[in-house]
Amino acid sequence: MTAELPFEEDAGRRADEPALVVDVDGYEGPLDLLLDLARRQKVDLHRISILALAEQYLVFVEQARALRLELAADYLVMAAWLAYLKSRLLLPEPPKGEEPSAADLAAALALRLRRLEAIRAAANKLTGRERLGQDVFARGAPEEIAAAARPVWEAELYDLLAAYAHQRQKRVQGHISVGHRVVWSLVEAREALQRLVGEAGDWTEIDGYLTRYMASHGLPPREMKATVKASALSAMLEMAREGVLDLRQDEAFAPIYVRRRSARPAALPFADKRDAP
Amino acid sequence: MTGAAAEAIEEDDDRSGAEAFARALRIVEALLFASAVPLSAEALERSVPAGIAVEQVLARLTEVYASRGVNLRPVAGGFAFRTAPDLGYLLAAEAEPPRKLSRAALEVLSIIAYHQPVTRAEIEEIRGVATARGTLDILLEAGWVRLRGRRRSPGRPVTYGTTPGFLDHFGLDRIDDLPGLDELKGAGFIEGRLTRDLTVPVPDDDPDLRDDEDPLGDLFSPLDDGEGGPQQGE
Amino acid sequence: MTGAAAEAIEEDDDRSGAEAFARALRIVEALLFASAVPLSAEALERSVPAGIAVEQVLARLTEVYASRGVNLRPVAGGFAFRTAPDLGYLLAAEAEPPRKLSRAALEVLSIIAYHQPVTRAEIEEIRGVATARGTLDILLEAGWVRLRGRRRSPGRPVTYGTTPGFLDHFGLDRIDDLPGLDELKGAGFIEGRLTRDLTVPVPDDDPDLRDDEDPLGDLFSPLDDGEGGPQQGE
Repeated sequence: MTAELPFEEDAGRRADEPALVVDVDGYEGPLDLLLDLARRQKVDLHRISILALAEQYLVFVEQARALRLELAADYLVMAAWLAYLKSRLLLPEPPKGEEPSAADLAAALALRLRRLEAIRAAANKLTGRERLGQDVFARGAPEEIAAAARPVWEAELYDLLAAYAHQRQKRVQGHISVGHRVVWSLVEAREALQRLVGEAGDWTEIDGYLTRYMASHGLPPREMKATVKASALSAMLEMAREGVLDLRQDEAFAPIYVRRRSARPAALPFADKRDAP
Repeated sequence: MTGAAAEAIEEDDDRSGAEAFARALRIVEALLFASAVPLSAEALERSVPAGIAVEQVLARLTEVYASRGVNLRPVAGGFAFRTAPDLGYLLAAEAEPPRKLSRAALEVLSIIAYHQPVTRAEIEEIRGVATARGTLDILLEAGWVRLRGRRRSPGRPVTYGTTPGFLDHFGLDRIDDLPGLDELKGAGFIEGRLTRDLTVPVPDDDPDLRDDEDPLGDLFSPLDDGEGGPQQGE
Repeated sequence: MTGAAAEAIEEDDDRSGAEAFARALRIVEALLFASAVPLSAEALERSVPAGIAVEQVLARLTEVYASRGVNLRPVAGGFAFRTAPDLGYLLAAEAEPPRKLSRAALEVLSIIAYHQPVTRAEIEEIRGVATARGTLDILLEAGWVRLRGRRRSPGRPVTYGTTPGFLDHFGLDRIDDLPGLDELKGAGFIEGRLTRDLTVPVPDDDPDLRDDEDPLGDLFSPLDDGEGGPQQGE
């Protein structure tokens, strides 16, 4: 599957690196990444295939995640939305409902890309101008002119706001007492998960398991909910990458299931549907 | 009065007119040379002898200086002497290096320039990404961007626009002189605010608040919320 | 070589020499214009085409500008453009240049703007330092701050607020166009994590006195303990 998608063309961006090493930091957000992928289709943005673009994006994100887990949330939100759009584009259109049609959504995305490209072209033209202090210069030793009657005191709104924000923040920070934060470390999360993997040969719902685990270890569940979820998710993703366990989530926000990795290779999140026709 | 006498008077008038014009040239030249920022024709007019059209003075000075090392240019709604662009390389060597703007800052600046008045949420809608902390701060500090007012919509978000300093820096006389405006128009991204959120309005740095910028106003105008895209509203 | 050929070469030399001189004129003109300090002939020499005597360039420029609104003059061991002496009246030699408001004054002003009506003690409570005598005077004198009334509390301290002149100077349409906490953060004025302790009030400069404000009235009323006291009703 992956081989079908021409990542060799990555060479355009960073020729000196192996094709699969993707530096997401080089992009200004998911729309920028999409625009770059779109340009590689080498067709006019008016005739871009949004379906192909969505597929390329999803593969890109998947590969980036396979290498490093810390993808910014913006990219994942876009990936989720594109996965949704892709499924809508592939399935037959339902009878006209309240939601906009898949074609409309695709057209709106194409328009956003064209708009971003247009404003970038404009930005390039702007910076190509002769700039003051760079290409042209003003009088180096200006003299005060009587004609311009100016107030005795001078202050800009910027200075006023900067002064206010600075001293307010400084003063408040002086009063902060940092509360003790209860943290469930990644190491602890890994331990818990390893035990789970030992027990569970079949799909187990992770939230329920964690709640039981916390209770059995006498940990306060309420205060630790966020840290437990965060650490468990990181640890799960890491272990999935190592091939220790499989993950499954049927749709966005649905419960996440884990099980010990079997011989058969499993799909990563977001890749569930890519083998669909 | 004899014909000869009338002629002599006319000649005198001519001469005194020419003298007044020459004096106006020197005055305007001195004022523009002394100032680091552009001066408007109206401001210059006040210092010029009565009856002299300051536009003619400016036209003559522009002509006189056209081939010189220093040129008179229309900038930011006024006039200013600036060194000739072809000598920039000599002067840049002496000057301190200009602050390099990040790609993100440039993009935000352009969106504000072409799209003003514009809110932070609108900037992020176009770029499809949150604006990093400090990006707007840099533009505000450089004096190119200012807080204009508030959009008359729920939450009354602050609107941003460009300053005369922005025009001065990029050598623009008016905001309509922004390069590439026609292309944006041609691409259909500038058509006023016809199609809700997918067009770039004609940029406008008129300091007067727009109809939809009047503060408190009516709090019940519809939310300008992008649909379809994965962007969260504010 | 025939005489005619030699003449032609000489003419060519002349022409290229004249071009180089013209270029040197432009370069020196631009350098002197853009420099913040007078430039010496030696400093200028480095930027001038080889074989051109910079003294001659300076002499010619001095001549060209002699009758103009701006003259080239030897100053402090170098050369600089200066306004012609007879036009000196255009320059504000006597007038004090506008002074930048101090950081402390800016802080006090911003607190008054956001927290008005506010007393001196409250300003000091927010800033955490005593306000230097004169800081408030400067703001009052600038016409940005006014005495509003008296807080109905022990000591009946004077309350301060902003004026229409304040809005005018800072280009605000209304006082609540001042950005709120989220907007200060969004524009990069506030960085890092926010704590719940940091709040920014919605500013309000309504000239009507608040419930806890009394009119300024008699500035010589005796201090009292808040309740009753020897205050006469109006």
